[in-house]
Amino acid sequence: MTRPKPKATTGVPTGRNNPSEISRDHLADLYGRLLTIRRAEERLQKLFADGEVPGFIHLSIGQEAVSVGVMDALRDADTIASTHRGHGHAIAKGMALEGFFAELLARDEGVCRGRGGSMHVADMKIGMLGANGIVGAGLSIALGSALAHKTRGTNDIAVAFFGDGAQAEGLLHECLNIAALWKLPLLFVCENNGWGEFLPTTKHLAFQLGDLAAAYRVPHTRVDGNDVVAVQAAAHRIVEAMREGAGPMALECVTTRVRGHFEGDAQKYRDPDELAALAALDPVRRVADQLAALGLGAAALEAIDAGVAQKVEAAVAHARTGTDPSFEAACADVYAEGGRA
Amino acid sequence: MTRPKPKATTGVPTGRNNPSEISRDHLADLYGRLLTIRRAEERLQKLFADGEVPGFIHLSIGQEAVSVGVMDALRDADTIASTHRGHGHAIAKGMALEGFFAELLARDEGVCRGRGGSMHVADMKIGMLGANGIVGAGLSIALGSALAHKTRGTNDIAVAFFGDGAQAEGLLHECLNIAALWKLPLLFVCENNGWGEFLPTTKHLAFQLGDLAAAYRVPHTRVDGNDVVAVQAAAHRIVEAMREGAGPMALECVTTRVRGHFEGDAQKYRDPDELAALAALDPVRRVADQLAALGLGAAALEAIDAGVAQKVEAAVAHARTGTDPSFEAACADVYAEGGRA
Amino acid sequence: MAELRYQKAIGRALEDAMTADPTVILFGEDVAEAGGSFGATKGLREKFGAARVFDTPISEAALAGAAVGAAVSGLKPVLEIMFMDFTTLVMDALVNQAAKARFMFGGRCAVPLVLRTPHGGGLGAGPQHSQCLEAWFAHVPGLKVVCPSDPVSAYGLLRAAIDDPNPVIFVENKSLYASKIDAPDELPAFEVGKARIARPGADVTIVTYGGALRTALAAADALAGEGVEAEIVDLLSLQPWDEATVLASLSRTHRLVVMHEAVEAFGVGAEIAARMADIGFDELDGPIVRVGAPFMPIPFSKPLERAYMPSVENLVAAVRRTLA
Amino acid sequence: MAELRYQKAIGRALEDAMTADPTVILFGEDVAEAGGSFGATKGLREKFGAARVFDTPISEAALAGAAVGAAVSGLKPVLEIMFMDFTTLVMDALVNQAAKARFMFGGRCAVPLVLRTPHGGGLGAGPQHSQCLEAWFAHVPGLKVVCPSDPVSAYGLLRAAIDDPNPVIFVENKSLYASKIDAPDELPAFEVGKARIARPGADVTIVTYGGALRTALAAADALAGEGVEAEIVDLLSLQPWDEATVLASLSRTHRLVVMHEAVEAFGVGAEIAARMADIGFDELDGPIVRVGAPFMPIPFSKPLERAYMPSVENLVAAVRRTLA
Ligand SMILES: Cc1ncc(C[n+]2csc(CCOP(=O)(O)OP(=O)(O)O)c2C)c(N)n1
Ligand SMILES: Cc1ncc(C[n+]2csc(CCOP(=O)(O)OP(=O)(O)O)c2C)c(N)n1
Ligand SMILES: [Mg+2]
Ligand SMILES: [Mg+2]
Repeated sequence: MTRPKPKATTGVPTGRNNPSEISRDHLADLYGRLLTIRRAEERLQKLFADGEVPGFIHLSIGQEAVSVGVMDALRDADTIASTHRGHGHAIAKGMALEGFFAELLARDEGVCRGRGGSMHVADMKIGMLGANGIVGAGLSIALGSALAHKTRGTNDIAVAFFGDGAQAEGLLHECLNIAALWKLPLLFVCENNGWGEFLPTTKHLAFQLGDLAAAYRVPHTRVDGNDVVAVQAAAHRIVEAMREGAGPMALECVTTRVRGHFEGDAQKYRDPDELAALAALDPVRRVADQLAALGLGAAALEAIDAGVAQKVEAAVAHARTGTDPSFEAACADVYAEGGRA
Repeated sequence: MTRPKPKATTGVPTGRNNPSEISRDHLADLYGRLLTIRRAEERLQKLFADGEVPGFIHLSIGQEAVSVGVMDALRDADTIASTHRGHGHAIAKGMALEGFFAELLARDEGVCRGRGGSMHVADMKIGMLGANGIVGAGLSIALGSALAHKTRGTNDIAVAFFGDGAQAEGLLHECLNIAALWKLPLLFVCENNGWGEFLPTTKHLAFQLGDLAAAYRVPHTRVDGNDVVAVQAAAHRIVEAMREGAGPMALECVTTRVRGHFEGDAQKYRDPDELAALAALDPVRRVADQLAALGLGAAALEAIDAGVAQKVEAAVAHARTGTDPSFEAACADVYAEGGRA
Repeated sequence: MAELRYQKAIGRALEDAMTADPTVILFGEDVAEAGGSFGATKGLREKFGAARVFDTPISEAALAGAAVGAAVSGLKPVLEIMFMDFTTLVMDALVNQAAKARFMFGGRCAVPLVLRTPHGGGLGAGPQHSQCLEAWFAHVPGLKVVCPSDPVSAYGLLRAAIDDPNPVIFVENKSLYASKIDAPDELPAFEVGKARIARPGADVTIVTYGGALRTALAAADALAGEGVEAEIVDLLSLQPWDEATVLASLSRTHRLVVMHEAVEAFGVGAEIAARMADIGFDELDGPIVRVGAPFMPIPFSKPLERAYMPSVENLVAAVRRTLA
Repeated sequence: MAELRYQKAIGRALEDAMTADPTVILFGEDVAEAGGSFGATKGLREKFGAARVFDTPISEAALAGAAVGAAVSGLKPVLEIMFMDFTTLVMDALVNQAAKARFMFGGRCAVPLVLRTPHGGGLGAGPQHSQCLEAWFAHVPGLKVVCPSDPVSAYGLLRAAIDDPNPVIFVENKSLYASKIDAPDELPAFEVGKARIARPGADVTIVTYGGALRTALAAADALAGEGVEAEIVDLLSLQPWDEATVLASLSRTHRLVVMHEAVEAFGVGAEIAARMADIGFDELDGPIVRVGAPFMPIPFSKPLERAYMPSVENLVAAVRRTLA
């Protein structure tokens, strides 16, 4: 009987967050995309507080670099399955802000015609297979999508996003095993923000993803998920290998949940010091600083921000003038028609 | 990105099958118990062929050393949750042959009054929480039983038996994680017979249990499951540690499925050489040979066998004279009565 | 007399049950430190300690199976599943294990577990956080299902459920959590399987349960304005359900409407209606009309959700139809 | 004309569908190399190759989720779940994902998947390998449920299910696998949602489906001997079900009995009965009587199982009761 030695926790790889790895234009582009998610969610925060968004919403503020970094390596035909915290994934995959805000405001012009809301934003045309209200469910949906890519003989890949808390669900194991067994083009992206609702994930989990993935020989990479350069670099390397048939891979992004589990969660259960430290880890600010260091002036940065803010405001305005969805149309959409799909 | 190196498959530890580790009396006792399961199942085989056993049955012939070896380390208050292939577990845990055969013959005198049959033999009084028709389900039942042991402050342990094929179920992951997280007295016993129904488990699994268990820091031991001395030695060591609070452990027993998935399965899909080699691996014959080498004469061995055969025949005779269960009594047992359990 | 909130009634029932019986344990996602998604379990961790009240990983299937294993090993587990929509993940443990263990093991064990779970719409929580799936469980021999309609019945039925030696699904309608009632200090006992007449009336019987009771009471008020006196039967228990009370009411009124928040088709109301169309046939002077949600997922948008939810108007129209 | 076995009809439907549409794939536990637990998929692996017909690990939840993911990514997956009792493990994928995706994503996708699964008792397979759980799925908006009653309907409905752009639960009654029928070489098309009159008769309507149809036909023969002519409606589809055909028959006979193998309480029959007690009320000249399994798990012992299974005698008694 051998008691396995606890492996040293893989530290967050450093040296990847070297902005010189990518061009300044690329970085500026990433910045714009990070900022789009950030400003969109900040706007949502306000709309929610003002009672314009029904239901409840889980913001990804502080986690934007995961969405932007991973999606930087994807193309439209690649598919992603997302989580309850899926705004960033949707926008980064290419969801238009108009349809996004219209959905959050429950308008007929929304991507889901106001029937899904925050937890179900989806757009099959851009390979966004849906945010999901069921923790872990996206794993198996992405598994099936990867199976479809492989069966159809494309070199598209599927990506399953999941939180660190979701790792306690049995589906993770089933999907890792099947993906490894069948060598499916499935990328497991864990957004490890340290929390599952109101409990640190140290109280959810007795394992590290890296150790688990190793059991199935699924290559695992752990990066600083608040460093978009590191995330995109890892994503590009991984996705390239996967397009060449490397089989499933795992990318763990260590990141920060800034706004609590859902809007309205004051996070009283968290250490105030930990909360205070979040600002220094901000993935958006970090890129702004990098761009400044690369010589992009304050005016240029502000112009990017202003452009984003304007697009966000336009989308909100558009959503607000939208119409209420029709109940009859909703009823008619429970089933697809026709004997041939 | 580091691609983990495939670990060499842990070979079956040898050197454990040294019968001198245990007394001759102990070995003879184990032999009697092995033989009891073997003869009982051989008898069942015939009863089944003769149409006396309804439904379908999964025999554990070739796997008896796992049941006998593990149960050698348990006491009545310890609990086990079993599988569809649970006859050996039940008998080894102490189920009387009378109630066992009466159940298989669907008699009111059966341990489940003829309502459960082969896949549901159970007896709470001896801590046998049930064979189970749902692959993997026993894992979580044992988890709960371990939780009960811990909550009640005993040092009893719970054992989950599961097949190698069952390892693809998500419950394995959930239970390993929770047991490790909560340090529950739960022993995971994998009966690795190389097959899940009609497919070798190499086509089911992309991992080895040892590697998986390591991820949760659950100590894992792999033994020759056809060597009862090795199994009982490992079980005693493990159970002793667990009674002292060591938390969950895993014991993988490499074994052989001799009679096919269920009775009637001709195993045409298996390599004839592999099938032919099974006899040499027989866990019962092996102990007989060891006892002979230790000086137990043929007559003594035969006496053990005769004693077992007689008990089996008596149990069958008893079962045959049993009565059909009452439908009214069955109806009345869907719910327990009383506001206080 | 003191004001009692539904959510507090749940907490008090748990507290009293745990005080009375040291084998009762409580677990689920965020029930301990956070006190539950709807605040019902606040303070219990502090009172009973981490060995009896604890948070869990997000592993619903294993937790439900563990509840079964704990129940056959001497404990009385109370498991919370955060939304009834997530019971999709625990069906095996409930249906193949908990419900059948006693029967299939020859009547030689009991499975005293309670699964608490909230159902119902109205919060804009969307299609995967609002479903009413109680009809599934009512179809499973071996399970019991209860659904209280106010704080007093919530307390009484939760005590009864925990005392029950069988697996009980305890369904909490989300819209009720904040509801209050004036309640005696000594709360009355309730029995699983017994309905009550929530409002007497001679002209039509309305059978309902859970959050829909309030809709039914409002409809009865509206109908009274038209001179129609509706008798309302609050089922409280769905499996077993109180056939005798429903039949007795029908025998007085000769008209029957069944109403619930769950989808109408293949819902709990179908069983009530079907049964009365058999044993109550001779009493019926008009069609049995059901009111439930339409056959569609629960939409996110507030106007859509409002249109989706069975309403006072729907119920009044149904009553008028059977009286016509 | 040639003899067609139910089990072969399933295989032929799969073969023809896969030939007609290269996006159809087939997977499940032991469906490929072994050809399926009941032999229905024999030869398909050889014909269509390992990329379209493949065996899987024992991971039902992931497989069902994967079917959803594959369906929204351009394939038409046909998944086999070995026994309907194991659908307890795939409820989330079916109910929260497959059933809702089209609706909750704004009608902008379809989920063309088929889940084939056998139900029913009579084999001594015991409480966890015999259940009829179709009522659960019929309660879920977004799912369709069909249950053929013979080889010809099995073929036609499986083709229709695979062609359907929605998730369809295709239920195979185990007792039918070995049944045969003389069938035309060109098998007729069937439509999801349409019932058929399996036997015309003027005195009472018996609504049934799946394996119970044979029991109903036998009961009709017995009743004919007493001078009672029963009309039998074979539902074929349970969701949607053919309300118009049932109502039309009831309007001719004025008596209704609903029969199925599933547990009576909260079963499919409850919906049929409840609906007819509403829209068919004026046509009814007697109580609506249901015949289904008693409220208990399915026992292992043959005599117990026989007593459990709804029988010709039960049905004849039910008909007599509504005619009394
Ligand atoms: C199956 C299921 N169980 C529980 C929940 C409730 N729930 C929503 S989010 C969440 C925590 C998820 O944690 P994690 O996966 O780390 O994601 P994060 O919220 O941190 O992004 C829980 C328990 C759910 N939606 N689905
Ligand atoms: C949840 C579930 N899925 C599938 C089955 C059908 N089934 C019964 S045994 C078995 C194979 C199990 O293999 P393994 O765990 O290795 O046990 P062994 O038969 O080898 O003892 C399968 C697939 C089942 N009973 N339950
Ligand atoms: Mg998290
Ligand atoms: Mg095996």
